[in-house]
Amino acid sequence: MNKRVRVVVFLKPGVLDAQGQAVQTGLRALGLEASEVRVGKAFELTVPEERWRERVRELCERFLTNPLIEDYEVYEREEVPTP
Amino acid sequence: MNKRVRVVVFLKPGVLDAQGQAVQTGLRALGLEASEVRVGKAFELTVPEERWRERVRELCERFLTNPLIEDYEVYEREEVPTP
Amino acid sequence: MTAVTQIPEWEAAGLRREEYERVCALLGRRPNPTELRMFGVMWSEHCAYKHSRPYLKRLPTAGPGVLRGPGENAGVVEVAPGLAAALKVESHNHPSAVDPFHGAATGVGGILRDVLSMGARPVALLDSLRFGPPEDPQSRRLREGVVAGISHYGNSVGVPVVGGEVLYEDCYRANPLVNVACVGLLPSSRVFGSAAAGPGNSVVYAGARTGRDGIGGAAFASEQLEETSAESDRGAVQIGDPFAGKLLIEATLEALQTGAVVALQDMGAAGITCAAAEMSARGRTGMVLYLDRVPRRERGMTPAEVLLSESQERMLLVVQRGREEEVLRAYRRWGLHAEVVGQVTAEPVLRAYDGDALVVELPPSALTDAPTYRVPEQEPQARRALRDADLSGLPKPDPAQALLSLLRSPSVVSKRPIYTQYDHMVQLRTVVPPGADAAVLRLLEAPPRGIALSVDGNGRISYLDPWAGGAAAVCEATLNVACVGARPVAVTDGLNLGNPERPEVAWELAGVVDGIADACRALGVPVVGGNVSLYNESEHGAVYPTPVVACLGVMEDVTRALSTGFGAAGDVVALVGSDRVSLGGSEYLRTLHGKVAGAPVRPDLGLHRRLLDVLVRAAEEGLVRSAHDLSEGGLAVALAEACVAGGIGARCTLSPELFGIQTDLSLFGEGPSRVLVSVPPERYEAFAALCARAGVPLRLLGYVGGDQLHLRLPDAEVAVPVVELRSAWEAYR
Amino acid sequence: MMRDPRFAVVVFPGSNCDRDCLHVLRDVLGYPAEFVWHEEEDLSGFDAVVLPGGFSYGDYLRPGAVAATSPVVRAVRRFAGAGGLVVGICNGFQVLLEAGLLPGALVRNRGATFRCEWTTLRVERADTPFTSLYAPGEVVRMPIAHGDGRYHAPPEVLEELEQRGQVVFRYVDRDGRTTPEANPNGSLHHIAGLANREGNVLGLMPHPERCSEAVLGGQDGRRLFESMYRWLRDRALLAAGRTR
Ligand SMILES: Nc1ncnc2c1ncn2[C@@H]1O[C@H](COP(=O)(O)OP(=O)(O)O)[C@@H](O)[C@H]1O
Ligand SMILES: [Mg+2]
Repeated sequence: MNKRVRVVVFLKPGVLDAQGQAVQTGLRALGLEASEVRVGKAFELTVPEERWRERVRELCERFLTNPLIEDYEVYEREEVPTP
Repeated sequence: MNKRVRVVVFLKPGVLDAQGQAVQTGLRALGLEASEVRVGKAFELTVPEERWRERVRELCERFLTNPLIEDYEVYEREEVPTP
Repeated sequence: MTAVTQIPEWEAAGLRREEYERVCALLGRRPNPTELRMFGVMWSEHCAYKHSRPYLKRLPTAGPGVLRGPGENAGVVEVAPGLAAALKVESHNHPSAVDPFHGAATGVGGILRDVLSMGARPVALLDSLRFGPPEDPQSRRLREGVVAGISHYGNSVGVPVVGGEVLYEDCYRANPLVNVACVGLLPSSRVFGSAAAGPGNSVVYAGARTGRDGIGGAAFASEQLEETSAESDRGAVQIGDPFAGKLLIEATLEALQTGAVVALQDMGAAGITCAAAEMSARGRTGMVLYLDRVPRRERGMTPAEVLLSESQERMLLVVQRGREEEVLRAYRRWGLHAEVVGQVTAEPVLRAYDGDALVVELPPSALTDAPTYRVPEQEPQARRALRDADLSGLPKPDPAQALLSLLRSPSVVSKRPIYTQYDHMVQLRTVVPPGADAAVLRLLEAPPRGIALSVDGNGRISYLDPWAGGAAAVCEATLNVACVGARPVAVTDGLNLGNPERPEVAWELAGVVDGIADACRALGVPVVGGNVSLYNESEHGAVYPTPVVACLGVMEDVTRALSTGFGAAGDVVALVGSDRVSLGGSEYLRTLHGKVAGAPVRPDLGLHRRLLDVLVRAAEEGLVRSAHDLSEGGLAVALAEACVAGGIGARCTLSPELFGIQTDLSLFGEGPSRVLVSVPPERYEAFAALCARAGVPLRLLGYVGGDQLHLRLPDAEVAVPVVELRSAWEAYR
Repeated sequence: MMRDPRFAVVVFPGSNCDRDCLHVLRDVLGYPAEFVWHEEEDLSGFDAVVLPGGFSYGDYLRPGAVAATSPVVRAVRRFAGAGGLVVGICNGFQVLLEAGLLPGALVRNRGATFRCEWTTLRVERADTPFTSLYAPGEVVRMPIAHGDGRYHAPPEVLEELEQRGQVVFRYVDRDGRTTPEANPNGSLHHIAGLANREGNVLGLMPHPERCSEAVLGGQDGRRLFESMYRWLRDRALLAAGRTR
């Protein structure tokens, strides 16, 4: 079996989130109410089920995120049969 | 009270996901095992709690996403006291 | 219960009944559903120019340096011995309305590949944009998305955006205009084309894989409306991949180096269908295509989907038989897909196989020779009334305040916040960056020679008087190029209008084309290519007819490029060119009186030609220090801009003998063929003599100096500090 | 006989300043210089490596992230470890950070948009192999063109950088002051360029190759390449002297 996971990445609190600010400004201009907007990235990917948590952690720390500036969270999606 | 929500956006299936392809290539180069990689966007924002689902839908459809090519999902984070 | 009415198959494919009958007659049979869909797209206005082709015949296309005129993917003109430039403009209006970011980005990708198809390396881009007023948040959002999309693609592929224009009117609210022009360079002796020649040669597919992009955007999607309604929405937006676009440029240029490529074309609108049909029709050959060899991104695509997909970043090439491997290797080295997908045939028939099944069998010319239509042209009564409107007796605002309002008006303000989002320096050619009348690029291949580029158009003038608008676009683009000291050598035009089936739009189309044609003929500048975008309408009506013209000029020595701003205190300030001005269609009338009315000045093309000559000579001989053409906002705005650009003031007098007593007209009136120059005093006599010999009027206005713009008028005096002018002009919204 | 120092200009598929760098090195300055393809693993025979600007592999994840995993960057790491000169310009700087050859990260510009314009910089260190032909504290003009050029590092890293004098270029105004307006992207400590501890690896966001010829509006970038050349020659001369 394989595992489908989702990873959500945001800048760490101390790093200026320029895109979040830009989106906030854009929303305001349209008269839409929202505050403390942050913009991040999301990934969905399939990994072998065996030791999947560990595998995903490695993916995230070696490649998908830059641990110096980003935090991430991992969500399970579902199990998928290996083709 | 205000509501903190997270929105995760991915391209609809079939729409060219250049980022997903690039990430997949990068993972391969590192010898990391992952397949069917998709890259999307994530937002976190605070909206007034009243009718918050509706508000977030409007934000998403008018600004945060292009419904023609993107699908989104909304997650509740928590309630935050209005300052 | 009402009966469900069946949509006829031709209508579902986007054809009229007569067109369907014509297809049947051409084939001697009914087309099968796949073939019908191919006709539906190939005979669309976008691909077939059904309403515009008859008019476009009027444009002068030949000239001394022209190596390729219209008809190929881009025009080609010689710019130095042995060196040629390919140029072309393309619109991406509807895609940008649906998704401003991706719509504009794919517009950039498409025009780059048109230029690449000639064998040229793209070296510059220009963008001509129209939006609703920036006070409207939706319009501003469209603008931001479009600019971000152009920036995303252009910056990433490494082709500098060196110029453009942005203008705002209500009519563009729901239907923005996004025209992008591209210039590429290539050896004159190695101009490629798209004619599929040499039966037995291979047809090679190269680039990104094929997905369902762009399918269903056109009317034919209704064939399977039930299952595919979500799909058809998706088809309206295509997503570009600038990285793949960059690879495609490099790999294609490398493939062309092998000498094994016979012809090439990008797969844009109507995808493989259009490329295969046009290439074989041009070569008077046929092609056989094996669709299962086409690299795909999605499973389960039907032959029709493969044939009609508008996936981006793909090229079709004809390669000498036996040398395929050399070409495939170039693409694969750059990480792209490349496959032999068919052969050129002597028999002029386009055949496509899906496995063993023959799914398409059509003469290519049937696909490319769509019928053309002439709609009776009719000027609307209301338009004439608008043009004849009496503009005397308007209230006269304080001239200093009026000037500041004009500088702040979105169409006049500095576009720096836009062009700094574009990499305009990459490739190390940009000698005069955006911000001047035209950009200047050096030709590293032929120093110290350079080319100058500008794109211009004025929808308001075209709305009031289509002929004047077409001619004015040519005049402004050529004049901008001459203002930096370059000789205009070719233009490419983009025509953006409403629904051509309406007599009023037909009248506009005829007028703007005639205006462009007459101006180009009179100036001796050929039109080497162009683009037509029709049906720019929303429920709020049509856009103003908006011809835009991109002009390419050549200068002998880039170090002699003139600046826009005043340079040195004590220099003489003068106005050279036409004296004729009008408030008709002016920015002043729009901004201060909320009106679009009156009769714009029709250019005196003979005078314009002499003026271009004077400017080029003056630059070559080093007679003038700066030159800036008068456009939106007239003389007052041009003076203010020259002060701001130079960071220095000026003192001028508009004498009643020369300028009359109607100060709103003399300050803010607009008209073609007018240039503000500053001239070192010791050269003024020589410059005046040059103008006199050429029969070009020259009016002395005053002197450069001080820290304010000081204007003495018959009935008033205006004095505005340059810092105040600057802060108004930088009030970008 | 001593040979001229040789420059390698790395070509990632999405590099777009590679040709510009080669033009300056070879056509303007007359140095031996060659392209090196991103799949190359061997940099022997070269004395200096230039990682040029552009979008190395599309940069869809984070600028430079994919490039940092490429064969040529593995080679660059070895090359730098052996004391070779490496300069990363714009995207090249991003690659060096992602590859861990320099500390910190480059994030989205303050303002969130791409910016292409001239900036003024102060040369903080004129005693590096890349800057010996500048005067210490000299204010120079160089263009930038990037969307992700805001330098970020945790406070302790910043402090260490400052203490060790690793900041080589800082965004300043014409008078050499670090005003907020003079900082085009919001970089912490106004950092525009940075060296490693050993001083043989430099990353900078501004483009020296875009200001190496007067006709392009300025020549302040030229001395960066000339400094490298001179430093390499001097080193070679010394080595030759020693072996004689
Ligand atoms: N969308 C744009 N993209 C790039 N450059 C632009 C854009 N709009 C305006 N510019 C630049 O700003 C300057 C002023 O433009 P504009 O006011 O249209 O000049 P003009 O009236 O002389 O044609 C020109 O150098 C032009 O190239
Ligand atoms: Mg101008």
